[in-house]
Amino acid sequence: MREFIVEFLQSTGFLNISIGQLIMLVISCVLLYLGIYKKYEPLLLVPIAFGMLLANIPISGITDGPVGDQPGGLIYYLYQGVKLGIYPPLIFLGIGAMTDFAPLIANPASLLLGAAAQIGIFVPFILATYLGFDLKAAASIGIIGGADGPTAIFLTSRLKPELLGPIAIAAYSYMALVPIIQPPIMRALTTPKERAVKMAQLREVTKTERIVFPIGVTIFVGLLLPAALPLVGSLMLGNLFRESGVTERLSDTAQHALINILTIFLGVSVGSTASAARFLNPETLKIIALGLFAFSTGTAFGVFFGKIMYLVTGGKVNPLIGSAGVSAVPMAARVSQVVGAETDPTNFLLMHAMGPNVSGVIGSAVAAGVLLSILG
Amino acid sequence: MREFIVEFLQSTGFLNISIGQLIMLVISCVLLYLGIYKKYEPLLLVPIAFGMLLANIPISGITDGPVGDQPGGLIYYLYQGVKLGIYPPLIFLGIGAMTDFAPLIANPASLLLGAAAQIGIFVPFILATYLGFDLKAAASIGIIGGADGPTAIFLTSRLKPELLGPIAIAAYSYMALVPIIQPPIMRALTTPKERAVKMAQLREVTKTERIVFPIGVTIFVGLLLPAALPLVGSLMLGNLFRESGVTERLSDTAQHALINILTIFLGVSVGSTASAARFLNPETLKIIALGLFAFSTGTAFGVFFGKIMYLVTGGKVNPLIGSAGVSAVPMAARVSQVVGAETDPTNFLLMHAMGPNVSGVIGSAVAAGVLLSILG
Amino acid sequence: MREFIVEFLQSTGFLNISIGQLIMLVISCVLLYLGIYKKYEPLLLVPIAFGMLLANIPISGITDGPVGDQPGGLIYYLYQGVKLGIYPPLIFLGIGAMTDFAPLIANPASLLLGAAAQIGIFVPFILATYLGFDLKAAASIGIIGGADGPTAIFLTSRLKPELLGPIAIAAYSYMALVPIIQPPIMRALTTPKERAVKMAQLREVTKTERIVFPIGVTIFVGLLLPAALPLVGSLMLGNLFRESGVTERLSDTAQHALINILTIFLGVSVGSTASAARFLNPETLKIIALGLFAFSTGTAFGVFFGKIMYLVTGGKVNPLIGSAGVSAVPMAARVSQVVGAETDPTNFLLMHAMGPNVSGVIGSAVAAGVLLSILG
Amino acid sequence: MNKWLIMFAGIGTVFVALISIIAIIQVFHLIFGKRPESKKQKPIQEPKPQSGIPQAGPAQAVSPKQAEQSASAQAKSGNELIAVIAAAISAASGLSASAFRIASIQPEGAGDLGFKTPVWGRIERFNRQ
Amino acid sequence: MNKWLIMFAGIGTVFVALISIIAIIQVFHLIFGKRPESKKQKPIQEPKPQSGIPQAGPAQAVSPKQAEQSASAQAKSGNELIAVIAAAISAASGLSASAFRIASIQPEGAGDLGFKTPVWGRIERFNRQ
Amino acid sequence: MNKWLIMFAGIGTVFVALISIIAIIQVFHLIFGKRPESKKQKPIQEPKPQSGIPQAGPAQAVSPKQAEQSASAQAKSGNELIAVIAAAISAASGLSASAFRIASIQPEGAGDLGFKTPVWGRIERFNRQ
Ligand code: NA
Ligand code: NA
Ligand code: NA
Repeated sequence: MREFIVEFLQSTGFLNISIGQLIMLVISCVLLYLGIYKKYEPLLLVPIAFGMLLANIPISGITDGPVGDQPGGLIYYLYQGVKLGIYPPLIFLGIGAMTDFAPLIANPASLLLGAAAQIGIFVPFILATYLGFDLKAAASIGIIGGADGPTAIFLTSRLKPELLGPIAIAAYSYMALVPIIQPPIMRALTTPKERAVKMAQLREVTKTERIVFPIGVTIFVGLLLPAALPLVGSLMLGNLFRESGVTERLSDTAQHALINILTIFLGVSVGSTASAARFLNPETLKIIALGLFAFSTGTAFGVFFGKIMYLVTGGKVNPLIGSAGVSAVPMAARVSQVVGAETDPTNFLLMHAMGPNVSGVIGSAVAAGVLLSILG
Repeated sequence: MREFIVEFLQSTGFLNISIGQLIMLVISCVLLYLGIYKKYEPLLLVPIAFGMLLANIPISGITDGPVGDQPGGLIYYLYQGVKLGIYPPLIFLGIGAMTDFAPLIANPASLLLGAAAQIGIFVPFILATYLGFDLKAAASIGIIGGADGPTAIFLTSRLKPELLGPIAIAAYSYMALVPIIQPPIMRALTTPKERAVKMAQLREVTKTERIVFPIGVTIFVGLLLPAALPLVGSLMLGNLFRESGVTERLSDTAQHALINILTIFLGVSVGSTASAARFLNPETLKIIALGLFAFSTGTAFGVFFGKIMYLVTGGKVNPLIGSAGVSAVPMAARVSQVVGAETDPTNFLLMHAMGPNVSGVIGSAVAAGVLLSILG
Repeated sequence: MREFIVEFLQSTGFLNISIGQLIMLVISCVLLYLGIYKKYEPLLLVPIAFGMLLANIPISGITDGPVGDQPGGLIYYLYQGVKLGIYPPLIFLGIGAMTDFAPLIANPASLLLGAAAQIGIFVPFILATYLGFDLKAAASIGIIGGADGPTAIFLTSRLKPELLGPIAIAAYSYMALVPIIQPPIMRALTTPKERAVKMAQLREVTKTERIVFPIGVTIFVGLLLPAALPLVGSLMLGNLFRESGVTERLSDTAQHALINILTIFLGVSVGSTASAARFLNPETLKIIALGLFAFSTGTAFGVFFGKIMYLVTGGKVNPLIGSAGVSAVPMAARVSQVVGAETDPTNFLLMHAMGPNVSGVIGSAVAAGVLLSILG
Repeated sequence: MNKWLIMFAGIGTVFVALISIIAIIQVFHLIFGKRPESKKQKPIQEPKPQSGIPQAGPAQAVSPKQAEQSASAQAKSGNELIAVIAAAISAASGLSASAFRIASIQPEGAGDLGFKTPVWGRIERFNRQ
Repeated sequence: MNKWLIMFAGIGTVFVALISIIAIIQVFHLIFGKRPESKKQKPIQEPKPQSGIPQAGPAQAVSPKQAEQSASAQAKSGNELIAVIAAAISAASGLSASAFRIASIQPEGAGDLGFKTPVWGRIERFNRQ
Repeated sequence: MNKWLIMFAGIGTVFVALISIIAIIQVFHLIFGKRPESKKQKPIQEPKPQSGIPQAGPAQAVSPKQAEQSASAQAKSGNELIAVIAAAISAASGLSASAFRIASIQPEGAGDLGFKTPVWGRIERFNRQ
């Protein structure tokens, strides 16, 4: 009997847990706190943090693959959808069905701002290589600057799956922190006069334009950059379901049941990659620092291009909408709105900022396609 | 640098696209136009056409299988549900939960009309063999006459997967064109006197009859034709969820989230089989011609049996309800209603036509079972 | 031609069906009757019975695995989610999102009753070994006493999958029969004075307590018993989605689309394991008898511990709430309420019984974890 | 197989199958079709009032007669389950049913239990609204 | 590949892609943008009234003109489908289109059919509510 | 393992586990249970008013005090995130935390930012209704 109790205790997690795992459990709880009480992207941070928690409980086998006849653990199977690149495009399908591209179609110049902000992917990429990361890791880190969760997870799962945990956590955390990260940069780079610019009302967009847009973008981007097709094509198919007006059933399911199911599976399995051994090393800190740098760089380049457009158009474009080009939809667009309202409370920039904002989603998917086709 | 640009251009789709793929992109756009603006079965035609578009963008690898460590493309994984015969029965589960068999139970003689219209599967089958198709291809082409998408896809995916694209497109297009294809045939084969017949009101159906019907049909058809069990059993399980009154949750999910998710996956992956090489050959034209012939034959035999029933019952059955036996639920039943109303605007045939209409669904599932058990 | 008809008849189920399969079809119909008309857990009994029906139609191949190029049958693929242990934890995710643990948090002593009632798992386990079952089979039979479907299916699918059919049917049937099985035992073991005890109102539970509860339980139970983590962790993640207040989308989908889809798949595939050969043997009767014994034992121990608590607290605990510790949520809690109201119609025990009731869910998941870690 | 044979076999099977379903419907109509009101209405009306029972509420007022009916119905079906499975197994295994007969699962006192509450699906049960 | 080259290639491609989308939007705006009311409103308003058609109801009153328009529109697109695919195949296979031309799928009588009913999605169709 | 040992181990573990949960609940109750109103109400009420913020609307009127609180709360947690992970890594890797300390992610100006807008989930954000 006594022997049995000893044996039992040895089979529990209490005697098997490492310091690292204990620390990871604490980090999971902090992330849950940030998700639930600070509302940092809770729809993803809560599943990610819980997946992290589950994966750091020792000897449960919940992330182990099958051995012989013995089936694998639950999260091992859920993770296959990440590993095979299935979840992120299907989540993009739902995001496409939720996205209104009209502000972009009405003001296509927004796309320049969405492109400029993606420089915040490539500068940190270079920096990361100098900090000792190999090219694949550096690209995965750079994509944090895309400020787009599914894109970051898609690229990282293909190039450097062992970094999935810290990269996903950094991406979603900084997306949540956009209201803190962006405004000082925006203020520092603009003059009060620039910030006070009121932009002309957006033109109307016809239903046909809304319908042909996703088709045209899919064909063109697909031809230019075939590696971006899974993400861009899915995003645009979802948007076509939304805009066609004849597939409401599909649009509705893509926006609700499908995306929610996959968000749970994606979150838990991405979180589960953050085992103590992988997460608790200096590289994670570097990733977190580089992620912040990426968001800041993207913001700065977005605003900087906004200033160029301000000059070129003779003052018709408010440079503050440039920062929305990083993506982080729609938080970054709201930041443009709020910072603009500081200077002039009657200035409504939100709709103007939505154009760069959704451009940034396309931009980072294209950037992921480039990196994938060169390094994948 | 210059070298790089050349290399980059060579990696884009622009320099790799074939004439055939270009043509397929145009066809995809035409199908999207028909789905969205002409409302040809948009819930399936839009995903099918988009899948076709995605598959014909060169070197994206979106339909490629895994190679070594490299995972496969998105549509490769979605396609497994078609290849393994999983999606069509589960879609039938949802269709069963949406279908009301009461008009059939109230007037079981409808089943004769549903059977007769399936002759439109077998006559084109014979014709197809004379046009150079092998038996499996001919059976897959014949099933277009079943006027039932999931059944056609289920059978074709088992017998002749390389024809999935044209067969699915033909089946759904003609289902959408039923209001154009059927009426002239119906008018040609009937006299005004026959078309003016008003049918007696349908008897009431008890709740118990509605509940035992799906169970009885599953057991009987399953025993008679085991190969039809996946389709018929799923259809009837869905119907049992609907009629039992105690499983509303399951009925609701089968009719919405489940069927919509699978419709997206099915549509995109079926469409993706229509690569230029497979689609752009004279066989596709033959399939399209044979499909039209199949719909017309089915309509004619349905009406012809309606005339027999008119004679046998001494004029109590309006032969116009026979054409609804092809399936194409509920469009074909509406065609019966409208053509009947031409002769006498006070004649309401719709409910009477729903009996043959849902019989046609069972009939084509049985026909698929026969063909599968002989040729599969 | 005649030859063909003979051959055809030989290919039908009519000439291939065994007596056993015929009997199984009758049993399926009886179970459907019980599910639909007697409302025995219809959400699971209807799919289980239909799966049984489908699996007992001969030569349909619907449960057969793939052979060479030929794909497997529909239910073969659906069954993988049971075999790999995927469905039960994900169903627990939905159940967690539906469960309110506040009555338990408000009165943690309930957990003792939930623990005591699980003795009804281990006593039948011993008895089963004496009736000739091996340890794995005995453990699978004992878990029927856990009165919790997904837990029973999870454990049995890992230890003794060939008994899945009878064990799942027994578990769900007795859960439905709790209002008949429990009251006589409850009355026999308690005095009218005990049954008349009115319990003090439950204290309020703060939102923070509701949020930290699932996290704390996951970490602690996971560390104590790593094998219980898939079930307990999923249950608690679902509950966290519910209580966090920031992930309503995920909670909603876990409670509806996801759990309903998986319930259909689980039910049909569990039912399909009840082939004639496996089901129609004396062991099934023994399992049914042992299952009843398990429910009764669990009830008795729950009430017995309730009596101890009555004594220890000086009459503040009504022993009738002990029977709710078996789980069978929320039916067993209602039984406590109704039996209590027999003695004193103004006595409202329901909320007090919910505490032991949900404790029983955790208790049987822990018991499954122990059995799995020792025997798995 | 010859293509013409396939055609005739196919058409024939479709007709045989669908004509048989006609027969099944007719038989079911005889057995389960509309009969004097009392019988028919039952399954349809039964669920309605029950679904109105508050899940977390106090004991509902149940007239003793209703209660007894319902309880004995459930008791009977409890017996049915065992009886059917026992009979089935004995038929299949060639042993006499009595060899395995177990104590009735219907305890004596259940007749006066007073249950009207339906047996809810396990999943539904958890739903607190 | 050199990291700096990757960076410039990446930034360049993003700009090329997004600037091209600007061009696409401009072209689409020229073709599909707002023109005199009649054209623009059509696709938006069309679905609305149609969704109100009772699925199991009697024939709807349809003004003859509306009906003809709708029917001929459908007829035309029936032809389009064949025409486009036939042209496509002949282009791809190098054969003349007429070699495969099949009888028009537009039967003579269809022009006066009187359909206003839209072509519903197959799945939607089953839904009786 | 002996079957009796399994039984006792099983029952014992269930009791140990559930009794431990009692302890957990009690500890949590001490830490997170009902205390003077102000504290308790916060997490429950917080989400409500925020969900009413128009997603595509103009800047909301925010009292300066509220804004500052909220902004500094977010700022603080930004620091927390880094601090916790840095401490964790240094603990795990045996290096001093300062070796990796990075510039605070809390920029000076953020305190007067004026944000009341909650951080919405990425997915929710896209939803325009
Ligand atoms: Na971006
Ligand atoms: Na048909
Ligand atoms: Na239990």
